[in-house]
Amino acid sequence: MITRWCLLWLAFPAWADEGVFDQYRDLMGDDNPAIFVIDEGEEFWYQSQGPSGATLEACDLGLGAGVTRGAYAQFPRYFADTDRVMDIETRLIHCMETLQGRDRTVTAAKPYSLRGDFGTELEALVTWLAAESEGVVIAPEQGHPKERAMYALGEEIFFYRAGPHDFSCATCHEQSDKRIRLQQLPNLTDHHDAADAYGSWPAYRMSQGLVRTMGWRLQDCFRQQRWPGLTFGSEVSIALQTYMAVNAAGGIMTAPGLKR
Amino acid sequence: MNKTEKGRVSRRRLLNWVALLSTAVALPARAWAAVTRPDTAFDATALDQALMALGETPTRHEGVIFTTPDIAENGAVVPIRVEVDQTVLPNVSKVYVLVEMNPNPLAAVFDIASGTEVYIETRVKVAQTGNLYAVVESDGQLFMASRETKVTLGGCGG
Amino acid sequence: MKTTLWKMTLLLGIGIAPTAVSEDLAAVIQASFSDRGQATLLRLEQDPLQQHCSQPRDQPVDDEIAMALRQQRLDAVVFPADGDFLGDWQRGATVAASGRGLQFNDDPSIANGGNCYACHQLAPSEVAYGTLGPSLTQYGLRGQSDAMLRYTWTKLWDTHAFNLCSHMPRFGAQKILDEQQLKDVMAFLLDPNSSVNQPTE
Amino acid sequence: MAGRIKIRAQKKGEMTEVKALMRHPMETGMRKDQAGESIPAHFITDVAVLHGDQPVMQAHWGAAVSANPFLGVRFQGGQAGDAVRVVWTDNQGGTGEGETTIR
Repeated sequence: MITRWCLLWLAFPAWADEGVFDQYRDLMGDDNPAIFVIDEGEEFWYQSQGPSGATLEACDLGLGAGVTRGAYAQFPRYFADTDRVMDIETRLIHCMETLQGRDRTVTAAKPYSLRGDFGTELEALVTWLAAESEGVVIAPEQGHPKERAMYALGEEIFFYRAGPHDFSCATCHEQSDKRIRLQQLPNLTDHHDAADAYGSWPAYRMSQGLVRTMGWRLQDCFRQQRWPGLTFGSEVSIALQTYMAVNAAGGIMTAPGLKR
Repeated sequence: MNKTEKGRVSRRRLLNWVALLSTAVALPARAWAAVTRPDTAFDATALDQALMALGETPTRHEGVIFTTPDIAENGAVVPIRVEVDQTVLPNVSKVYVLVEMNPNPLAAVFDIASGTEVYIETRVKVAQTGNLYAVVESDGQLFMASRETKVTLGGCGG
Repeated sequence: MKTTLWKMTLLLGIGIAPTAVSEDLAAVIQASFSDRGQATLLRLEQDPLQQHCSQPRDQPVDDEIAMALRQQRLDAVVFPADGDFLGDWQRGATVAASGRGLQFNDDPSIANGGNCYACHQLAPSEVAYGTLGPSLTQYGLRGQSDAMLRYTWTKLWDTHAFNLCSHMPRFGAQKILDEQQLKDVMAFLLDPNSSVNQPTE
Repeated sequence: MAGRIKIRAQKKGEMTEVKALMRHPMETGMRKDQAGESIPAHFITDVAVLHGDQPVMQAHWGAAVSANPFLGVRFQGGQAGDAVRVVWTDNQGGTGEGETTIR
């Protein structure tokens, strides 16, 4: 029996730990197709669009009009001009509306790619802006009472169990070193795990051939939680991003990542 | 570099690219004038059918060095590498990659210029757990290596 | 983490009272979602069990409430009408492997899966298993006594009867699986011929 | 969106190693979109790697090559500063081209 176990161990040493896909990832190398999407996003930023024929260059992402370097790493944050806490996706929709005169019912109608699509404008912009924060310390603003309220709300929602399966975010994401099937699960209540996970989105999803954003990741989590559809730019979406970003604060932005 | 400059660079890059493309459109046709696409093999829906379309049944040969992951995180993207040890298997002119369980097993064929190393890396779709084959043509004969790759199921949705 | 952060917030005197958030919580959640396919907003309304179990792991439910809840769950378990607990282990293996069902994009006319492998190791031949739950490989070694059958059935039907606030879904009580599927999963776990109970090699 | 290629060409001893990433959906024609409609087949059929004007590798691909394809090849010779090009055509008549110099 002991010999048998040893043989098993020799034959499949990687299966018992998190190195299960190391060989696969070594073969993949660091060639991440997200680099195309970064370029596309940059072009969208400088492209004149909408009734006003304006670019997004005057968009204030929190660090002043047109400042893109490091801006992603400080979202979600409070904006006085809208009197609300916004994630980067809703802020971009706001800029498209105010600067370019584009109707938000159109720009926000389909923020994320569906099956068979090959990327949306919003996905490209967010990917480029994340790349503009590569290597930057994650430092979401928490100075405004509304920002702190968003964190508190995010924490409540994180543990809220509902639906036919009784799932909450915490079901999969409040313990360390766990996996679902073979997929490692980050413990989002833990600083190091939260920093690694939050800092790696947006990410190129190999299974879909697309870059996906943090907003999309949340929508898809809720689908798998058997909840109804999460509304783009909703309180829950921004609150959970705030909860994750604050838990990740001090970590480094590495996005765009490369994921299963 | 401030943002406005960066934007200009980006637009200039785009223009360059468009100019390049227009001069290059004719290139592919010229480049593979000598090589016809093996349509019958590509259309085959079973492994033996595809191999038959390539000619004789390939012989296993240790000179074909085929690297695939034992277990793939995702069947949509499975990285593969084909190398040939030319000391034991010289004059390789073609490399075929086949995936046993795919609807059309033949995934790709590579024509290698003579007098160069055989080294190819790419990523293929693998529908389900099964064997992958690297078949090479050397002096008109076919040789191969095969490897099993397990394709795992994803997260919560199964 | 939650407690520490709250203490910090209260200490600094800049927080919003947690009760205020809680009162608004259900309304905020309702406003952030919309009906999609079979997944309607009704799913967001918590039953008492979900309400009491929406706490971090380090904040257990009050003992008295916990006892009452556990008893209530235990009393509500429905055992097989014909007294036969064991179905077909091979069909059970299929249920254990399928993760589909009840998502807004799932076709409700196709049977749900149990998605057991998402969290548990079962047949040693399946390497893609999760670790959120304990390994159930060789579960059949526990035998098929009446007590064992009833215990296992109850765990599948409503795990909270024994293990309050477990992360495992209530497969029977919430009608995720039907009676026959539950019997098949029982056989998958307990039948000596089942792939779960084969030696690891 | 199609057409783009990112290329690196690096001297490795006697050999030159070329790595290219192409922007392409590589649709098999067997998938359905969200509405249940078939997504038409759209994939790169022909790829060539050229050193100057000389093809060093030519390939025919099926739809089983992954989306946003990656290609790595090595060829004999090549000097720092030489041009390396990758070109492709797809089944819908689309083309792509990328160029770099050997480092």
